[in-house]
Amino acid sequence: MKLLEYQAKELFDQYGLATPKGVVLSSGEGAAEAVAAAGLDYPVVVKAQVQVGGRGKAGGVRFAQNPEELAEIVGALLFSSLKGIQVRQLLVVEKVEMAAEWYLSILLDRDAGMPMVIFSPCGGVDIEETARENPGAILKVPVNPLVGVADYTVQYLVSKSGIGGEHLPALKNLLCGLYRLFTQRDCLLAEINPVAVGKDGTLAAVDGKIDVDDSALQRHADLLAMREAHSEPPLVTQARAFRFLYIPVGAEGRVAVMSNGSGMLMSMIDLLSKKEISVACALDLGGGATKDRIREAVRIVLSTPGVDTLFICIFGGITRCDEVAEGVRLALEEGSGGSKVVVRMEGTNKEVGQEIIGRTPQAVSAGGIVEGVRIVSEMLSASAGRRDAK
Amino acid sequence: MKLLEYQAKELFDQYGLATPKGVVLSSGEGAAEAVAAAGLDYPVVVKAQVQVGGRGKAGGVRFAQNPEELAEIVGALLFSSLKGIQVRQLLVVEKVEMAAEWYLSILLDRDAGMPMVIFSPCGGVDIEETARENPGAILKVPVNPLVGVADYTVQYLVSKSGIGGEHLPALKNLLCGLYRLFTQRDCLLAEINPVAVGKDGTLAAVDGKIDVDDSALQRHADLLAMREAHSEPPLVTQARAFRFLYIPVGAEGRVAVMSNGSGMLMSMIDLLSKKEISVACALDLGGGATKDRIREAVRIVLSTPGVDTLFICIFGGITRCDEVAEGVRLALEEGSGGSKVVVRMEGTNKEVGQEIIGRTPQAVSAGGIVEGVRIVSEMLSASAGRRDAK
Amino acid sequence: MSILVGTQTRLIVQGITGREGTFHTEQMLAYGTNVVAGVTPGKGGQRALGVPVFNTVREAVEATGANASVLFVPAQHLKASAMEAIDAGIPLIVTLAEHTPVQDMMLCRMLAREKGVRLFGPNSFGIISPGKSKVGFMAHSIFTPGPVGLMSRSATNCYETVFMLSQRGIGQSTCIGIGGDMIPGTSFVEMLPDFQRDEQTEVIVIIGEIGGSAEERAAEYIQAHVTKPVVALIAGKNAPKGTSMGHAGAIVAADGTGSAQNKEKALREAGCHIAQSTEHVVELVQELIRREKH
Amino acid sequence: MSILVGTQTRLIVQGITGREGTFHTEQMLAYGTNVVAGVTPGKGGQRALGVPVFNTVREAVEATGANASVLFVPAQHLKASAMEAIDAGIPLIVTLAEHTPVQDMMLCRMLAREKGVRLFGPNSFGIISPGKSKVGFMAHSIFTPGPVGLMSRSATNCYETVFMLSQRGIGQSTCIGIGGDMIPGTSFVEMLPDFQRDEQTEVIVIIGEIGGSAEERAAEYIQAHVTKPVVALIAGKNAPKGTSMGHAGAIVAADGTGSAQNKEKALREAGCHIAQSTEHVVELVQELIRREKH
Repeated sequence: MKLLEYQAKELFDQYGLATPKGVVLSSGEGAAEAVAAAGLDYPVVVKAQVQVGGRGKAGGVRFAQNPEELAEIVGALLFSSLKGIQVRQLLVVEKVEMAAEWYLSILLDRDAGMPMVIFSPCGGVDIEETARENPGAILKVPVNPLVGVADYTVQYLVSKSGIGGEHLPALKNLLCGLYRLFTQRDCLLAEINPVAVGKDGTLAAVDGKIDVDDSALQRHADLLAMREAHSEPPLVTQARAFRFLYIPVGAEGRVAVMSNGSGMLMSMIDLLSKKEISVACALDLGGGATKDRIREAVRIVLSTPGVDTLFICIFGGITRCDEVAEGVRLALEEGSGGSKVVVRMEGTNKEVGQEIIGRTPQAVSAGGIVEGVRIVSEMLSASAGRRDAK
Repeated sequence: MKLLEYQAKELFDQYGLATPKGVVLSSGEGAAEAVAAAGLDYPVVVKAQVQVGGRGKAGGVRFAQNPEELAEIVGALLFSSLKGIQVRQLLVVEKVEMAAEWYLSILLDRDAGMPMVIFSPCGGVDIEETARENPGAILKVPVNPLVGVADYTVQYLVSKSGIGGEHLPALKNLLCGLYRLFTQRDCLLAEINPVAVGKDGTLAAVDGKIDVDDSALQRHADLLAMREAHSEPPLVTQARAFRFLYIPVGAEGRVAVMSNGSGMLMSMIDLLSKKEISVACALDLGGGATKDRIREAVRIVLSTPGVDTLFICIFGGITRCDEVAEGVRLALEEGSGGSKVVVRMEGTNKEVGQEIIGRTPQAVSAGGIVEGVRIVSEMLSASAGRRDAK
Repeated sequence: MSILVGTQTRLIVQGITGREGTFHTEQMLAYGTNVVAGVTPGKGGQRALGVPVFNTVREAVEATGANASVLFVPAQHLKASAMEAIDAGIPLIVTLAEHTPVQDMMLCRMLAREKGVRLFGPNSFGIISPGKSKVGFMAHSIFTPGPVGLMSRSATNCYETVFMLSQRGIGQSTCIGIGGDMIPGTSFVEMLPDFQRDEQTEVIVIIGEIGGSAEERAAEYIQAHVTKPVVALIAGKNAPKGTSMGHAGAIVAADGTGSAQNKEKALREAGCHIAQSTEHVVELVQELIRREKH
Repeated sequence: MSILVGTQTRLIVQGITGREGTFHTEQMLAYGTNVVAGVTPGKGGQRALGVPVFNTVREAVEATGANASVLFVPAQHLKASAMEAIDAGIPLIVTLAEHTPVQDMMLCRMLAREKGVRLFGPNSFGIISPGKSKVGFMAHSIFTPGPVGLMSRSATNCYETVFMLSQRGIGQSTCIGIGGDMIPGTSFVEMLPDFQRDEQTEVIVIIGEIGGSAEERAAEYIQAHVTKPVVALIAGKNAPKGTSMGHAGAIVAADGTGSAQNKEKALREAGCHIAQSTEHVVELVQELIRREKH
């Protein structure tokens, strides 16, 4: 789960990392008063709280010289849409004077199987360009989680980057705090960009991104609560309630795919793409799906606008075919507006499952994934033909 | 460094492990008053604070029913000698009612390279007999120091020993405390025997032994200070002041051996033993000995009562031969009562060293360890001959 | 032969008395897997499906000489259970649970490596040597003994491939569920030496997917050490781009690592046969085995 | 060949600017060891004995491609320095310091094993492949190239043996200071496969001593896997009994493990030639090599 900027900063605060003074607005009313109450001095920066790249260039970060400008910006930005995402909160902060901008993050490096610290003395909005054009300006150091951030880790960053030994204590403090946050809060990423370096050498987190491991959210009730503030497609939220993963794929498609693993979903999309069939969405059931869960899953994907064809591929070990079939039957019985479902399944209790599908209108069994793709393709042509014929 | 019982119990207290109420006496005066002030009820147990095995059987643990008996026992026991060690402190404790006696220890297992928990529901003075005769009654479990004591560790001890699941929380608490003590205080051993199991299931450490890694003492100032209370041969103390290890070997010997490693010392003793020459003491210089340190080392071993022959074997990498020789020369010059020193050395600056030995009276160079043993043997025969001639 | 699991396997089931644990222990027993013990804290002394149940893994190992363990425990308990098995000296541990916190597995993996333990999963179907032993919950009916050694990050793509292989009369030596999570206990490259050594295995199949560089590292090893033919499939060419991992994601993947293109290139250059679908995997394997025979 | 260190070794000296570090770096350079870098925090950018000095091991590795490190650092800093070298990806680390806290080494050893790093010492003279490279502070003048692979817990007993071997014209392939501490980074048994494989090594010498069971474990491996002749010496038969480790010591050693008698018995039963003194080691080796030649 990716946190919004202001949520990331709440965590920074918890772990003793300085952030610029600021206030969160989730209503247009009384913005100037809230800013005054928080003790902010103008000029202030108004930042739309949305998880999109290039937020600044899209107009999501603006400067207000006085309360009037602030009110105007808040009115324009709050509840507007930025790159398709609704802005539900604004973060207003004081403008920070920076002698330098650094980049600092900790990423879970899947290849090394341990956290990796990334540091650059050239932080700020152009960090990705720097990564491409001057990779030497970006340092990467693995951190052994059985040891943690050691003195030599910080010494290396300071020495190799050339920022000057006087920064060592402050950088160590910042990195150790960020590392504690990273490990204690099950992060996949904890990023500060830029780290503002004040003229007196103090460091502050001016902007940040935190990505928390979804699988670990259950043990962080406070982080789980932060999801309330996020804007996400309603079907994603609906699916999550059942621990399904709903993945929007393309707005144009008529076909949804469903499976009990992301690998098969990817294969289905790859095969349908080869036949130039656009996929609208994919749903990963995870393992151990019961008929009730399957019913919900079918209902959710078929409620995707524009979708009238569902291709299910279940090769079950932990999933039982009879439960899958029963779930499909139940969902279609409850009403699905004439949508078709192609079911390919293999595994425990396969024959029972196929028998159930066989007596379910609107549902068809396929003998394999390739056959399933062929049936889907024929269905689409046939219905297109019917449409043409009308 | 092995702690005295009362010192071990001080550490148990620090780590939240219950110990019987008690008081330490280091003077015969006012024993009864001290016991009363500590709030102890009679009968009490008076325990001599010496590091010897079989202390109880040697009369080092006695029971007093009233202040008069206490005064008598204190008078007899304090400053007496128990198995050759002077008793400098007594620990007086209340007698503890025990429903059962367990054994619990954590030992640094050199073979596994990690701590090992040893537990037995049959604790008490006969634990070593149990180990021989009924090894199944003693459980050994390694603890991964990267993980610590886990729930399953305690579950195993409870389940396998059959003490009953009701003891799990208390045993877990005890073991976790002992493990924290073990790791935070750099122990080689932390042992509680017996663990007193009260009728209400509470656990208390009735007696305990702690052995702290000498190499780690520098980082535990409070433990280092505990050494003051220990009775040890004065030459061991003198040697330690220079970070030498002085090892008493046999009271009868005339020969001392000195080397820059325990391996060679053992070889020297093995070879001399073969010639039926008794060794009085051995001194391990460690590495990097300078002439000043060698001088002190020679002085210390030659002050061992009865020793008049010193065999030094230095095969130096980090030790330089010229420094060794110069140290020997200085020590002998300062007066050594006619003692002889045989020096075998090899390594850096060997020739210079041999030249110095060559012009030092009372000192002889040997070409090898075997030659050195032969020279020592001849010296002893010759001086025995001279003695006989007189 | 086959690798990892076989007739010599003496298996513990951790979580044997749970719903999934019971169902799949029954399946494993029916398949002929030698399940020697189960572990459920608090249920020691009972029997489940005729198998003795112990409170702790250590007791189970002492009593039965078990040499492998499979974990049917919820994701949130996986770390404790895996550590227990590692500490008890089990040399082969198979984890299955989905949604395991990644940092939990990260630590388990390091502890396993320190002890020289082979830890598989999580989010895996397990390991099967068809006709000998299954350790996991795979739908074993589709597997048949034969010459193909297969490992896959995806269970479903593996099943699909195996199903078609078996339909065409091509069996498998051992199939390994590497697992779909970010940090698997064991990755492709660590299993290649075993497949290369295994006499039964004639063709190696790697089913990878986008993300990470497990396939790239396998390619390096294959180039240097593997003489057997390798067929590889990378799923996810047309998958929607995930939302990026802050700037850090872009910085780390600046060289293209993780993309299907990069993986296919690396594997192709290492001499692997690149398949475009599970069906294509089967065709390539069939061709290679036919060639072998002539 | 020789093992561990040789002409391919590119060595870092941690603590190069200290008194001992400087003295022994000079010795190592004079012996022909390829010392590529030194590390002393705060002295990066300087040169010591012509060798570039870095603030951190990672910088040194990046700049020089070093593949080994030797630590001339005080015992109390050994843990941090060894961990730094492990984390920086150095595959061979040699520690020398006496009086290293045992629990520090215990942790370093586990981290090294997790990374597949070979960690030696502490309380060791280092490793030398005579005529090629020395990593440590051994008195190298007594070593000569030849067919004896030697490893020793005691530096002094090793020197004595090597001195006599060389005097009789018998050189050494590689000599390893296992180190005298309770928990060495690497023990006998872990090096036996290397000596068995090494073409230069014709006879293996193990110099052990009382305490622990490193010799017993070596004996097990020798029995199963080593075909080359092995000569073993156990020092300490007549050493004074140490004061016991509480009851725990007696419990653990109830079966005689750790005694010279037990070790000699295990090694003898594994087919080793048991020597009674360093001189006897040399006689046995001489006899074995003579036999080999005929």
